[in-house]
Amino acid sequence: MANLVDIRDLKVEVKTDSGRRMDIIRGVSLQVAEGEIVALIGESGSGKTTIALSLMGHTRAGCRISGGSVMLAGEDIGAMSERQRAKLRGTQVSYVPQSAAAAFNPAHTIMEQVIEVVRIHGLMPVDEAKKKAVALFRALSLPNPETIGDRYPHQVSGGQLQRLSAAMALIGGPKLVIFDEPTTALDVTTQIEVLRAFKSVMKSGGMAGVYVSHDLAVVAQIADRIVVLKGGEVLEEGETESLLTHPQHPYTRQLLAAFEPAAYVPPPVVDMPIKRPLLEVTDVVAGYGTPQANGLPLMVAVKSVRFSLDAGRNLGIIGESGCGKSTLARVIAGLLPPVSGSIIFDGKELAAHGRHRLREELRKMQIIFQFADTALNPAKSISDILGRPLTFYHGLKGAGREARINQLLDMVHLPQTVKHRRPSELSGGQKQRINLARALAAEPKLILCDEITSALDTVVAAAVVDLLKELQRELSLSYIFISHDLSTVRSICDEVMVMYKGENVEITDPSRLGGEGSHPYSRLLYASVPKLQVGWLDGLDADAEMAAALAGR
Amino acid sequence: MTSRVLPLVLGRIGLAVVTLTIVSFAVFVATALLPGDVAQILLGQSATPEAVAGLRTAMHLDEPALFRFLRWIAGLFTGDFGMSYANNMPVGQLIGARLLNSLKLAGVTALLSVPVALTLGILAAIWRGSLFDRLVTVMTIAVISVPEFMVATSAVLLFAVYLKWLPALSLANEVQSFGQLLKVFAMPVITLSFVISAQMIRMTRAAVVETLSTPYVEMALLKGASPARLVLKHALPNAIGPIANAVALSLSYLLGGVIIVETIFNYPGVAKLMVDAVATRDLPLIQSCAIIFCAGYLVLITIADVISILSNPRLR
Amino acid sequence: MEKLSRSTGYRINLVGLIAFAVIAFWAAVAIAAPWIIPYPIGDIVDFDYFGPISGQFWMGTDYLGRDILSRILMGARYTVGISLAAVTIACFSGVAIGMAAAVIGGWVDTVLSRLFDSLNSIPSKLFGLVVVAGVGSSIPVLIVTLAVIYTPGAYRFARALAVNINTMDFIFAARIRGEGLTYLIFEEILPNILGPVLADLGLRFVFIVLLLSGLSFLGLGVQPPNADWGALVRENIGGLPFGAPAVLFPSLAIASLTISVNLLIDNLPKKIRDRSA
Amino acid sequence: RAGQALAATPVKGGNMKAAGFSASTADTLDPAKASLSTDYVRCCAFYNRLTFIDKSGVPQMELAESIESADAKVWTVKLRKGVTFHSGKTLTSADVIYSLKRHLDPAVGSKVNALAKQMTGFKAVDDLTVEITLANPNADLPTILGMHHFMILADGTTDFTKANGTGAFVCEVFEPGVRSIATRNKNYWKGEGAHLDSFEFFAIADDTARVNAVISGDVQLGAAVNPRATRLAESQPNVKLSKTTSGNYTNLNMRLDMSPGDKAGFIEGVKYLLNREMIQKSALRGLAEVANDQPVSPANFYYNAELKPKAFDPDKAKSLFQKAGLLGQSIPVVASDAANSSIDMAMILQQAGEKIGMKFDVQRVPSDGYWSNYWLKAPMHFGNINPRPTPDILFSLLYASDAPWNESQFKSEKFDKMLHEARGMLDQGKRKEIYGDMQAMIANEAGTAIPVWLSNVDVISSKLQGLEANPLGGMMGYAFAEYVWLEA
Ligand SMILES: Nc1ncnc2c1ncn2[C@@H]1O[C@H](COP(=O)(O)OP(=O)(O)OP(=O)(O)O)[C@@H](O)[C@H]1O
Ligand SMILES: Nc1ncnc2c1ncn2[C@@H]1O[C@H](COP(=O)(O)OP(=O)(O)OP(=O)(O)O)[C@@H](O)[C@H]1O
Ligand SMILES: [Mg+2]
Ligand SMILES: [Mg+2]
Ligand code: NI
Repeated sequence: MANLVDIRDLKVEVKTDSGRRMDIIRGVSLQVAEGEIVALIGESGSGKTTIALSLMGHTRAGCRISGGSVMLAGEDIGAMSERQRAKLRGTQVSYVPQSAAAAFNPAHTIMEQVIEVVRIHGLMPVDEAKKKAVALFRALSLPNPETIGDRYPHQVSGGQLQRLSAAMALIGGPKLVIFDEPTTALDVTTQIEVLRAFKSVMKSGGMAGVYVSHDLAVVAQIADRIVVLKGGEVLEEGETESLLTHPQHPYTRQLLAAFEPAAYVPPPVVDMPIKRPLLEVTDVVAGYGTPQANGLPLMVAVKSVRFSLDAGRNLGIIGESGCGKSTLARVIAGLLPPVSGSIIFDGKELAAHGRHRLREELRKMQIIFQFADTALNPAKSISDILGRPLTFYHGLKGAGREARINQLLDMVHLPQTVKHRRPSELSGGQKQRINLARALAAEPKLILCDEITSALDTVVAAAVVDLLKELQRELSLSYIFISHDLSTVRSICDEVMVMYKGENVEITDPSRLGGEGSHPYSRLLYASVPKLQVGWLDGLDADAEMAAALAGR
Repeated sequence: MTSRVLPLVLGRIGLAVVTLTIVSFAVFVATALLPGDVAQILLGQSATPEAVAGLRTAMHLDEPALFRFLRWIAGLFTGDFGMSYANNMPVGQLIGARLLNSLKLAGVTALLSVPVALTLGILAAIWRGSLFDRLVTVMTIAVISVPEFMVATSAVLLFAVYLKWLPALSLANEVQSFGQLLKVFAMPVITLSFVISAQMIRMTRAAVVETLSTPYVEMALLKGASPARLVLKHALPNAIGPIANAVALSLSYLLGGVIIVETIFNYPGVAKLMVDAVATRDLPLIQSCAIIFCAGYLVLITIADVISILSNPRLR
Repeated sequence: MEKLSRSTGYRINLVGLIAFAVIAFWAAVAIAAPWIIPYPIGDIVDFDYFGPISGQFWMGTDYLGRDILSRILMGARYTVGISLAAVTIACFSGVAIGMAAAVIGGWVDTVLSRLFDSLNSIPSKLFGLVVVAGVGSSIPVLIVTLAVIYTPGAYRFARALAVNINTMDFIFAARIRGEGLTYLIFEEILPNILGPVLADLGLRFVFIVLLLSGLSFLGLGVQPPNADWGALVRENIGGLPFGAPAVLFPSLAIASLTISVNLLIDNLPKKIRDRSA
Repeated sequence: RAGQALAATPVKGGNMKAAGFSASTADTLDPAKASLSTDYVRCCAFYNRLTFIDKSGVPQMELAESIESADAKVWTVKLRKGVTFHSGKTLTSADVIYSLKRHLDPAVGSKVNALAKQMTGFKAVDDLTVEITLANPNADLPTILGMHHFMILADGTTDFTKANGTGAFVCEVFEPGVRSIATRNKNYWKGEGAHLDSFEFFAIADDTARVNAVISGDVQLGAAVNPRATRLAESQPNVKLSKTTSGNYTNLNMRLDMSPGDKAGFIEGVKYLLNREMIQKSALRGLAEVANDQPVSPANFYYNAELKPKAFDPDKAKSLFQKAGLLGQSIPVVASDAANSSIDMAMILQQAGEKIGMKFDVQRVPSDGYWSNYWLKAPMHFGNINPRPTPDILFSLLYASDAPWNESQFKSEKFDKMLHEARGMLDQGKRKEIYGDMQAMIANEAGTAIPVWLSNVDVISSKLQGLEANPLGGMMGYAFAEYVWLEA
């Protein structure tokens, strides 16, 4: 079989303001055969997205292909004119972006954007394209496939958008599809559906794929071959089965080892004489939109949630996409005043609105936003972003402040060089860690972590989790840990709260999650967590109970 | 869609009434602050104290100013703009024809300058950084930094005095055919277009360039879209809000700001009328003109806001 | 260029540098004018009006037979000084209030917006007349008047931009840190709207330069025999038919200044952030 | 050129367009309110006066057949027979009495209220004879009645949206601040009537634009052009300039009752410091004549030619200022575009002052409201006075102790007495002597410096014929429409 993709000794460099050049990809070679799916995994910031984009002859602003060649179906993409490349894009090779939400134009309907490739290249009549799109929607198990295309991007959920962007990539019938972390934003139950849809569409179309991910278990389900990257270089490459079972490179072993994190050991209670509730949330109801006649908002996102968290302990919150996890965090943080209910923090009832809370109260409770890129001011450098809470809460200035910033960057495993960058010059996972560092800078008692490890590879995620644990030991911190990643939740939380459609279905011990006594929905969630074994996904179909549970949703 | 737009427009109309009231009161106070009143000014050099007093009584100016103002406001609700102090004609009659003239001039100018400015702005954005882009930037600034009266006078000298292609004056009431319309409007329209286009060009370019750096434009690029398609189909619809606002602000200049063009081309419009009214302290006329300018401004701004809302599905 | 960039820590480009040089030149002229003018500005030095360029009068003479070079050099004081001051005040206050309105929202926003809309629709001639009648005329009054006339525009523009930024998560992050209004608008919002705001400031500067001459004819500010450049063009416009230098040179002066200001804004030096160090 | 025009034979027909220099909503067809040349042009076209002042300043009979008096106190006006208004009504004494009496009613807002007040009795002797009684004898009544404000209206006219007069043109369109259109009056009492078929009149406020409009052929006459704007016109073959020196002047007023005018020597110093020649040559491009600080123009019969203008003498001025104790002080001078060329004059004075260590602080104020806010009020300010036909009018308006526009607050019993004495005199020689002395008194004692007589320049198309100069003002004393014609 001829190689569809042949990357030889690819180098990508960035040019800094001072005119210095720096390689972010240092001589990567990579082949993809026709119909083959190759996974790129590796550390966050290792250059996965950069390589994926180079396959289309594209680099982000500030970057440049500085060496090597990228051959696609026997043609050198790097040597082509922009016009020639445009001809290939969408027809020969297409792209499913890392952030689907940002990749849709808010001003056009989804259908318009899905069939745009067809229009641009004049592949088929528009009516036919629409029919094909609907068929793809159906294949990707999207709800209301006939009409979903008439909606605008903001009118569908994040998980749906991710699938729609896959439809957008597939419609032109390309030979190669590049998926850049397509399931990162999805909860496990949705992830299963999407993975299945990808697999079947690609198989039936005989397409080749490059699948970028940090998640070994997902990759195991979908890829024929895995390429492991780190620091812009290929460390190891091999058939999925053999690589998972017989990893050669120490880093690969590390990645695999980090997959099954150590079970959580609660900190010794010796230095905590009395069990004192740090946070008590009572009957909180909150939502969005104008209040209705009954006093409730138009769209109620959180319905009567109640829990309490002791100092030095952690609460995990899980649930499907859109069930109100982030909303709850926003209510606690004082960003969204609840309709009713009370929040007692550190023994005092907090004002509903963050504006009315004291600076000390605000400092003691920090929130890390789910969307890492919108939570960082694009106009400021990382050192400004991290320095501000230091100055604001602790009055740090000058060298002291610099030293503390360096310390914080170390804590989240980032090099000190990122200090002078702006958020747009960081990879997805790097931004997430900056958010974490900013929260740590305040030296809080409670951190509300909304999906802080979702874009991280297992090694870094494990390190971050270790860091959180360590800090907890030292500073007797508490966390509320919102995540779709059950294994991470299990590794850090004392208790897990399962939410479903705005309601708290149960609060249990994480080890009992999915066990016999728990809520059926919790069991479904648990069962949907991918296993690190080839063929787990295909095996699911045989699992009658699971199939029934999924169909019933 | 209408569910969002209709209340918005209604709300805006309500606020517009409030704004109009503030403006007309402010204008009233401003006029009252100006030294001299209409009787004094009409008498000019012959304003002896008795003559002024006599004329004041005859014109009912001895009633309190506030009372006259309130009566004028009340009259407005019945569609009565009052009588001009300066020449005792109904204000409606004085304004009517001239407002129409102003609207004609504004309309023709808008028809010419808006498409040209948007095209230039968009092209500059597509080829940003290119020679064309720099040329457009320098030219637009150069063009607006030449005073309006100089542009107008140069145009007259060139086209009317030396080349004799066009009349030196724009006598609006002589327009009978399309050819004449072109001749009469050519120079004022060119002059005004020079003045108002710069802002539209610069803002269009800025807004389009801004949206060109968004991820969805990058995504469109990865779909194989041409540069023209990126700008027209992807960047432009998302830049319509700021562009509409810039266009509205520029066009609002065409009602009250065209005094120099009206003077040089002897075009009878409302800007000159307002200046006259201020000069004669003709309160009902000042008020009526101010209301018209303000209303025109509010209409344009509201249209711009509605357009930006309609162009953004998230706000619809 | 490279060297200059490295030593200043800013990346400088040639166009920006030239634009800056022109502005600096005019600023220097403005400061030094009284000492370098060849003739007193009010002196009628030549009975020929609209005189041509000559060894004696480098830029010819004006409608009264006064030396135009001297008048332009002196006029720089007014055009550069007053316009810069006014545009700075107008943009600073307009942009600051606009951002504040966007951040505070609610009725504060509504009231401010209505108020500025009203201010914007009061004819500037009427406004100027009231000012002269009410507070008299002086350079500070002139600056404030120009600023007030242009503040509503800057307000509207900045508010529209800030409203979009205000919905971003990083603003929420700053809010629940407990940050005050000043920090929010100047540190979080302003850097994100600075580009368009500066571009707008460039245009506004041009308008103010031109409006200045109009107001001096209302008796506001620059008093004869002094004149700003716009007024020089205006009083010598009679020389346009025969291309008198008296009308061309002030126009060129205006164009050189306004174009430079805008080019400088487009090509501002960028701070070099050492991302690889 | 004027000679050529006279020699040519008038051509009938044609439509003429003329541009004045200012129009506003205050434009009026009411002669009592007329204040600008544009109003005068319209009034002259639509109405007639009892008398008409010819190019040598002598009143000629127009609607009146004769105006006579034995004692200069009771005057008998005999009207022309068979004159009709545009409405068809015939002219009678009732119309004349109504038209004159209006000026006494404050509600009318007449500009000549002060002059009209001397007419205390009106009597219709018969249909065509009116008897006017004056409070005091005044030999100038026929000239006064030739002023533009004393146009004759039909009895009872109160509506001035259209003009109903006896004039050579009928008003077709009148839009204040925009334009007026006049067509020839076919029943004009002067027989042939006007040469033009119609005549459209509007205003172009910008001087350059007005000149350009004539050059490009859009209009045939551009009135009162600023001397700066004439250079282009001079070089064009199809246009010519029509120049009138009519007694219009811009003067510098220093109030005698306020500082610094009350300091002896100051006023005289300013009169010496005014560089009249430079004002004439530079500010006015030679379109002016040097004047001698008094208001009677050289064209007037009563002009005192002995009285020489004060020569420019900075040293003398300096010593005078020194004497007044004002040298080195800053003295505000108010100038405005409202008073023609006053800003240029102020700057010339300022410059001369600087050389001798005198600081004149020129304040340019808006033309808007200038006459009510600054004129007559500021201690040192500029005025602008339109031509008046007789010294008596000028003196009683401007220099008598009770004069309504006593610009410098000049008060002299002797002057008042002389004025009174001369007014009733029918002997012209004696009158001239008294008026001569009075002119000298003004030049030396009043606080008004009158540096030059301004010439009025109209730019006209070379096709326009029949335009002659007239002392009442430009455009043939504003009455050109009736007399000019367009060459084919
Ligand atoms: N404009 C830029 N300037 C400097 N460095 C950059 C720029 N853009 C990206 N980088 C760096 O290039 C490296 C590769 O980035 P890339 O986005 O390809 O990583 P990734 O493997 O996709 O990571 P993630 O899993 O976090 O998305 C990162 O270290 C990033 O910081
Ligand atoms: N600003 C908003 N206006 C209206 N509805 C909103 C808004 N933000 C969120 N919602 C809706 O509220 C519901 C709960 O949203 P929330 O962000 O809390 O979900 P989540 O549990 O965090 O989901 P995910 O795992 O996808 O982040 C969703 O249905 C969402 O569509
Ligand atoms: Mg990435
Ligand atoms: Mg969420
Ligand atoms: Ni994950």
